[in-house]
Amino acid sequence: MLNAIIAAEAAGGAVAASGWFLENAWLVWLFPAVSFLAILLFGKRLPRGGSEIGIAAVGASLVFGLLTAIQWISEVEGAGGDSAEGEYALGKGALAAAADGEASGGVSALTRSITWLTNGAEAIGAGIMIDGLAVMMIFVVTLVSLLVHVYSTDYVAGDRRYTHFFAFLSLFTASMLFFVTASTTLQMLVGWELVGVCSFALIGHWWEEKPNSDAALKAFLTNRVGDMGLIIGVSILFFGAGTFDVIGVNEAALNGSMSHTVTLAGALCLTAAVISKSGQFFLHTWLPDAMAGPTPVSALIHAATMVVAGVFMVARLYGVFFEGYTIGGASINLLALIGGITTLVGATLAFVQNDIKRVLAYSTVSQLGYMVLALGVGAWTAALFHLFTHAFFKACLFLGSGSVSHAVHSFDMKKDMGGLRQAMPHTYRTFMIAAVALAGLPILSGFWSKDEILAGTGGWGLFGGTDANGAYTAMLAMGMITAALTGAYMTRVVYLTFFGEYRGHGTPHESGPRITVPLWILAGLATVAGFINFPAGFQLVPKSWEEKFFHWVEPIGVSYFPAIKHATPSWSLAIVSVVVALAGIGAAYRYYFVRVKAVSPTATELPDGLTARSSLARLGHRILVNKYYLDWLYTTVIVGFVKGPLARAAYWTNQHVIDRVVNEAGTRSVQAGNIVYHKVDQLVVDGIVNSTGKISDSSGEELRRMQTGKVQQYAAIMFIAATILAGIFIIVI
Amino acid sequence: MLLNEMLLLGAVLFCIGVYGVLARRNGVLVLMSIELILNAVNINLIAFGAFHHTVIGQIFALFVITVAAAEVGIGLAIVLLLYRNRRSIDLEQVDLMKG
Amino acid sequence: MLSSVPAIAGFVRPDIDWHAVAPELTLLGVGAVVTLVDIVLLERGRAYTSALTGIGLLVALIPIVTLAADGNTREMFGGAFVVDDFALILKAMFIVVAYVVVLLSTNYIAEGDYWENEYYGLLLSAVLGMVLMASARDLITMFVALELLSIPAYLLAAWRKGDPKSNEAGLKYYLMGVFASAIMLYGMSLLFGLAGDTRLAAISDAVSGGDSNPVVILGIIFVIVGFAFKVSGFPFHTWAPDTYEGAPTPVTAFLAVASKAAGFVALMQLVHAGFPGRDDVYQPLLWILAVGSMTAGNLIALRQENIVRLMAYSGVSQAGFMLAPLAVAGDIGGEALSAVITYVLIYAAMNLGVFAVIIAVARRTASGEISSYAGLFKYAPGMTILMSVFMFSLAGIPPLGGWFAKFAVFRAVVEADTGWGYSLAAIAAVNSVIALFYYARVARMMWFENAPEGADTTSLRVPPSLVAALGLTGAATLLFGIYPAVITHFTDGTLIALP
Amino acid sequence: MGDFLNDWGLSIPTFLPIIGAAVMLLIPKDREQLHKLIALATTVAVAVFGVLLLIQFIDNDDYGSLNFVVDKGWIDVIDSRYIMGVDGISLPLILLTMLIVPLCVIYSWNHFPEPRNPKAFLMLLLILETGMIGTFAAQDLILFFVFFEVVLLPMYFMIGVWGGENRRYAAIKFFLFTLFGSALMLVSFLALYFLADPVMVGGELARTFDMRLLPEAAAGIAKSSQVWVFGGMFLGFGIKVPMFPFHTWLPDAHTEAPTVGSVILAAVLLKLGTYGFVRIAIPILPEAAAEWAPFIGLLAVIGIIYGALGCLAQRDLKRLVAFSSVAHMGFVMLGIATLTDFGINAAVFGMVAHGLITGMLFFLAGSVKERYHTLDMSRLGGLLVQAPRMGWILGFCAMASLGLPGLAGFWGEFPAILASYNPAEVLAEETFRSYMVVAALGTVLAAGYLLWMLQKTAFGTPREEFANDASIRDATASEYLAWAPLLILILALGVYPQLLFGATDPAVVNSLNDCLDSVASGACFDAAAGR
Amino acid sequence: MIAEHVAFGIIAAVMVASALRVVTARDIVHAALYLVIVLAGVAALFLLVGAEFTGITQVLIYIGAVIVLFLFGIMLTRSDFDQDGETDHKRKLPAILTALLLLAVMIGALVDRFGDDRLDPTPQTTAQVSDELFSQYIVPFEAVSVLLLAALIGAIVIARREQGG
Repeated sequence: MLNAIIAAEAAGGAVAASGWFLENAWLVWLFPAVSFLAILLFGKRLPRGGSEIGIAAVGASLVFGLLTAIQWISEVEGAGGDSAEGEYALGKGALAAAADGEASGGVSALTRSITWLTNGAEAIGAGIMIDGLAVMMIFVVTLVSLLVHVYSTDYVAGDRRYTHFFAFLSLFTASMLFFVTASTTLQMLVGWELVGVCSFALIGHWWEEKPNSDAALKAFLTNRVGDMGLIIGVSILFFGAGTFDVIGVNEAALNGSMSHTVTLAGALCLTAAVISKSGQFFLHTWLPDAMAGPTPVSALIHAATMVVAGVFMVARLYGVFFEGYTIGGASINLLALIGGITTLVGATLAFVQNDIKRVLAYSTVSQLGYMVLALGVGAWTAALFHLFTHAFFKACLFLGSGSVSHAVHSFDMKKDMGGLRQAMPHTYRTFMIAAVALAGLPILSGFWSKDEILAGTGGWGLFGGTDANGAYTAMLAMGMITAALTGAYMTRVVYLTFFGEYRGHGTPHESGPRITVPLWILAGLATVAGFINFPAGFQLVPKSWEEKFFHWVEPIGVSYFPAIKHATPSWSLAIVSVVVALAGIGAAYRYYFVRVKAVSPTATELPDGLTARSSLARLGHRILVNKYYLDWLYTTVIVGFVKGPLARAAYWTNQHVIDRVVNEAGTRSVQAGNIVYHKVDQLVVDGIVNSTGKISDSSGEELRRMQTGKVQQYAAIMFIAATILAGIFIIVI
Repeated sequence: MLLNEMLLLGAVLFCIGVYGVLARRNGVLVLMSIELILNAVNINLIAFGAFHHTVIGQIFALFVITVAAAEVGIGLAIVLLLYRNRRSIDLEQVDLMKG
Repeated sequence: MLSSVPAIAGFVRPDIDWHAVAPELTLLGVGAVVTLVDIVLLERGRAYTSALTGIGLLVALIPIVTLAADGNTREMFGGAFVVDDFALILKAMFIVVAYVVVLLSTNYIAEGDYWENEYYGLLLSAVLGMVLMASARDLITMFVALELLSIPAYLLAAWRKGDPKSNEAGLKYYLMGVFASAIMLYGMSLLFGLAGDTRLAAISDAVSGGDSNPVVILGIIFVIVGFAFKVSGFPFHTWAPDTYEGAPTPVTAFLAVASKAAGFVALMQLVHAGFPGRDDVYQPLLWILAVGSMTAGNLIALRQENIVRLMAYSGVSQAGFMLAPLAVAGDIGGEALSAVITYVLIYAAMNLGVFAVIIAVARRTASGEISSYAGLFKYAPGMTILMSVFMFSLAGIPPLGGWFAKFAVFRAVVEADTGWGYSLAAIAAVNSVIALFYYARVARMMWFENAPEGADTTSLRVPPSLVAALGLTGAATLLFGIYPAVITHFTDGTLIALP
Repeated sequence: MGDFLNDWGLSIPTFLPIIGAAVMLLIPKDREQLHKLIALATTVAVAVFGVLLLIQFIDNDDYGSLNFVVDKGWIDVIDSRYIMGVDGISLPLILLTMLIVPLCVIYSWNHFPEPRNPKAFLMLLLILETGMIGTFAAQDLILFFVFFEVVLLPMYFMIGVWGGENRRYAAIKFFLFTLFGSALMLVSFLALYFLADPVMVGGELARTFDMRLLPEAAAGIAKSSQVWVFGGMFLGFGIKVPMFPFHTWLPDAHTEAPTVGSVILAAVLLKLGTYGFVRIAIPILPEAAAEWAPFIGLLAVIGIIYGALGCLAQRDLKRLVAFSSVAHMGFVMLGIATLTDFGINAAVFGMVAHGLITGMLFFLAGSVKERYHTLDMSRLGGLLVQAPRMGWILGFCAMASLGLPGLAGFWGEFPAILASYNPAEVLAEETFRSYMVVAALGTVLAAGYLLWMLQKTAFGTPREEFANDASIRDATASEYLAWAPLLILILALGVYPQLLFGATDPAVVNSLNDCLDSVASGACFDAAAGR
Repeated sequence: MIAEHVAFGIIAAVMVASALRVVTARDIVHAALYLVIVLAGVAALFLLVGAEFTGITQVLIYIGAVIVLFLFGIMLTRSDFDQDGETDHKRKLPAILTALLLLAVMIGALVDRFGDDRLDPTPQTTAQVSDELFSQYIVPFEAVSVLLLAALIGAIVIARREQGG
């Protein structure tokens, strides 16, 4: 098998990367894969139930991933990085050269593959494709996975399926790493489905209760619908490009050897996959339900890693999407539209959830929408940067919520939480950091990535911010509104969880170090992760610190990546977005921290009357009486309306229309199955068969009557038959 | 003499015989009807023998006569056997086995 | 004295090839010996007659073997009596079948209360008729041979004199047989009238006019109908179920196999030597008979409760299969013969086997109901396996012999490459499926059902002669299926072609 | 060793089981242990032979053409010969057979279904093995036909004697359906024999049933005749597959058959039909195949959806698995219908994968039935609680069955779907692309019913009636022993599909190339054309 | 020539009439006697067309033996029960139709083919018959002798009462 390794070919004129860790990056998924088997086989007999194997394996992967990253960075920095950097530093027209199709000394991905199967006398490979994107993903996945592993040793301690839990964590990690290092679309398909299965298994971890297994089924089936798109898309691209290789497919899309129609068809099919896997509108409903799984799982799979698989795939096959949707043609494309809608829908729905994890789930939907939106408008790096930062703060939030629920044995914010600030200081602090990061306030990581996306829409014509791949003003607006809503719903969560007075039972205690340490690590990362990609021309830091992420991750000057334009960062946009976010926070703050708290420390909503009375008839009166005009505006109009009718309507639509459609699809299939089976199969198809038998049988009975037992009737038959035969033959012949 | 005179007589006898075997219930009467049929055949054979002027017709007829005699013999034996067991030779009642 | 001179001069002493008629003569001798033994020893002969008959039959095989080794085609009386490969293989078959029937009869006849020594004598004369039939190429010889094999059979069918059913069987068989011979004779008289000769070759010349001559058609149809009765083809099969059911079972086996085979022998000779030029008449006729037989036989068999009646209808259906190649004989020549003979040979093995099992089982259950086979697997596994082998062989399931029989038929009708042929193949295919239903029903009874309450389920004891018969037929059924070359070696279409 | 294998390598394992059965026939029924041992020894010996063959095969490194060819006279008068041989297409199926049968023996070791009688049961199993191996190895149509039919009887008895409630009906239905198809198939074979040009055999011109020569010899048959001949084969093979609408025997047969019977039925018998298409119908009659392909494809996708919908309506676990076979074989047939090397490779892979996976599922169903005495899914539940390992294995198999990448099932489904995007040139792309979408939808439904099944049986808590049933225990040693090889193979083939594709691909490419050579009119298919 | 025709006409008319009586007569004995007339007519016809030997044989065997057999049979099977019993089926129509249809087919065929072909009534001598019989047809002749023997033995076995009980 070793001799089957096919040497990687340098793509385009770019320099091919090399290095031991890069070449052997398949080890990163091999460690956890082996760990999965080892845990299954020996886990139960080990003192810590197999978790030690998992932690060791993922740790090894992390180390390996880091080394790979270092090697990659040094490759990038070393190979023509200087000249490129010089150009980027100018901040505008950076990629003019690349746009001309000139491969200006970029570093192309390292690929290694073996023959996986031969079909039609053609070898189809499998292997690794290591570049900045892969390295970044390896880092994110292994890191979050490791932290979740550690966290879980406490969180699920004593669970009857402790060992299995870790086994599947390992399998998931392996699958995800396999997915992100895949060199062919076929492999991506494999990894894609494998993570889905792990998700299924982990969502349904507590399968004794039917809702959990229902949620697991729903997640899997919804994803399967998208997978259908992936399967078809991969097929189309295979025949379009003649290969499964990611590089080959991208090249074919970019150099026009694959027709635009085919490319578009492929992109559309893949988009379906993205919609289901990355929880985009209208197949997002499985994601909140998936919160039925253990919280660490939610953090790892449904926040940081698996759900971004769709985003990753778009990024990986960006050539296809870029050409297919003619991103940069400035017309609104499907990807951007879906992202935009999703981000709004998710943020709106996050308002009405009482389950802390469901808030976070909708928040994830919303943030994933951001990323897809970014990809849709051509802000490739921004999307991945947001993926990067989001992984940390969202994982932190989830783990934090887990820590809370660990203490109060519930996820219901209204019934069982409140005032946990004192009881759980570490959780509180880390949660706050992450929440602020999510809300996108400077200088935390969310700010940098969100801002970059907003700039990438190119819709901000004021004081810079142009020169993107077109002016997607609508996307910008959506992003802005979401920014406000994000701030607002996170404020609500924070209030309901940590402020006011405790509404639950018992006395909550802070979790142990195996929970808090990962929280702090993630909070730390949530704080600093943004620094890795200071915008160009940021001025406040040395130039060489600017755009490191972009530089390391985005493939530049290689034949398999489109020449995208990069937006110029804009101070004004950054300031406006912060203001918007603050406005959202402020509104929610007024509502909860001031008015709700004023009702009672244990209150979670204003009494019904207050909002109920906010009718037009009393408007004037209220304005006069209520000096807090802005307060009214904030609380009633913005928070009240958004949180009330709008979010409720959205939620109603969500539950009764979209989710219903999803569920109906299931029940209708079963009904169709029943009809087909009972009516068609048993009655018609089988009926025909059985009635043929019956007809033979009864015609046999009729013929049998001929056999009367009377010899002279026999004789008559004989004579008549002979006569008639003779007569007919004489006449006919 | 016309060949057809003989042949048509044979045909008529044959058919009368056929009627007989179908319409008669008595076993012995049926056997008699059979003799009519066989004689019709013999008429044919002899007529054709004369027509072709060959003795083969006669020889064939002789064989038929001989065999017919044997058949009548055993036919009657079987009818007798039947009679002995059932006290009747009504063929209509011989229908123990059917279907 | 003087007047007798021209007569004497006209008499030419027939040139008789004694070797050629040796099998017939041997049988004649055996018959004589058996009859003598009966006359001399009377009751004491009981112990010997069966064995003597069996040995005699085997002895009769010797001249057949020598004739086969000799290899020449022998013709006598201007082609009226022919000993060729076709005749030899069939003669051998008749004798072997008769031998097995003797094995089947030994205990049945000896232990029954209807012991008559003459049984074997009659059996032998019927065999003589069959053996004669295989060589007959002349209407008179065929007629006599037919009667020679039929008349003892009428009597044997009624052999259980005290049993009304047996009487009835004999009566029905006799009456229907006589009617059929009457029709056949009328047809023969017409054919003779057309040709002025009784030899098939001469008839062939006379009828092959090609014009639509009603007398020719009438003659051909009546003659074929006469033999269709013998092979129990629909709608001339009506006697078969009743006769089979009422007759002593070994006799039934004899009728179902040997007598039917003799009918086919005659049909083959007629079709190939008698009317080769009139395939416009006999092909459609046989097509109708074939299709009618296989379909009606199968459908009625579905409703049968008695195993022997089932076998009768199965026999009707099988006859349809055997008729099928003849229905395309004009297109494929000797291949049709090959197919029919192959089928007949294999059919003989498996059908005799079935009757052997029926006899063996009836010794215990004293019943012919299919339901009496319930649970047989529990107390007579060997018998069950054998019966299943025979049944599924009849259904044509490889690797049991029946498949090759069916295969030969399919091959023949497909080879014709005509619409008639293909339609026949398709109908035969469907029928082979229907047939499975009732064969499998017997298997189902034996294997899947439990023996009725209170039934004697101690293991079954089978007398040695039956064991021999079962072994012989079982082995043949398997061998024919696995290595059909043992049959095709003898039935090659190029070897046995009739003129 | 090589020479010995070349001469006897196929005949011995084919007939060894029969010999074993014959030996068992002679041993009294009550010596059960001895019977079991003989059966095991025979089947293991066959399996060892299989391994030897495999080694030699790898050594020969000639997957594309027939290895171990034996060509002896058999029925000379009809020019039918005893020709055996194995190439990359049949090798996996033969090995699968050789593997499954000993596993069945092991599995049955301690649980013979009522009315027990190990002697008869194991004898039938051995006869089955001969038939199955023979079918895959035969290279003469008549020999193929004989072996094809040999499997009928043992299976009939297995269902009829050891089956469930409705076994009589199921057994006869199975038998009648298959026989109906094979009778017409035989007619087709004969038509082929007579219509094809005579070829040189041993120096003289003769008609032939030789599958190796027929593709060339049959090239001259008029297309209209080809279409009819293909029709007969289509019925014969299609019923065995079974394709919609001939599938109705399958759920009944599977449901009623004893566990081992179901396993063999699913793992091997169904493959006889699809193998027939791949080995006989398409290479010999490519033009007719092209005419039939859209129709076959249509039935295949109907089967996929129909089978899935049928599954969704089931309450009985075994019946569900049975219906899922209809869907899975639909994928196999879709692959075949594309008439491309991709599709046919996928089909062969699908056959093996389905054999392993569905075989396993039937094993599991059998074990569940043994423990719970019911397969009604509304009464089951909590298998993971009571028998966690079995539950996990069930989950694993369900995942494999729904075509999860990384497990064997995927490599049957995905390439079939892939191939239908780009069928052979002679076929209409639009038609097959629409089939592709429907087939892809089938994968979703497959996930639906399998997970639903999993949820009903494995998840949740046990019902009260079973909650304290001590007899419900986890998998036993003999079960593990029987299952482990299958599970390992499911995984191994899934992870490294080249194990199988490496063998099948050269053979598939060869057989398609051959027909390319023989049909100059361009009616033949070139998968690479679209790429 | 005319004489022949007349003779034939008379004989044929008598035969047909008698034959009809054979199949319609109520009394079995009457039927047997009518049968004698038919058989005698057949013999006469044989003589008429020159088949002397056969004609004589016809008389000997049929009238001499067969009819006697019939009469024995009638006497042996006559019972009180049968005296009152019907000799015919009630519904005769199917039988009549069958016979008429058959007749139509036969006549149609015969008239079509043999139109006005003439017979050659030249007598054939017994010597000619025997020459042919004992040369060309020796095998069936021998066979028929076996047949007669078998029939004889068989008929006796069947017809005799159970021996010993």
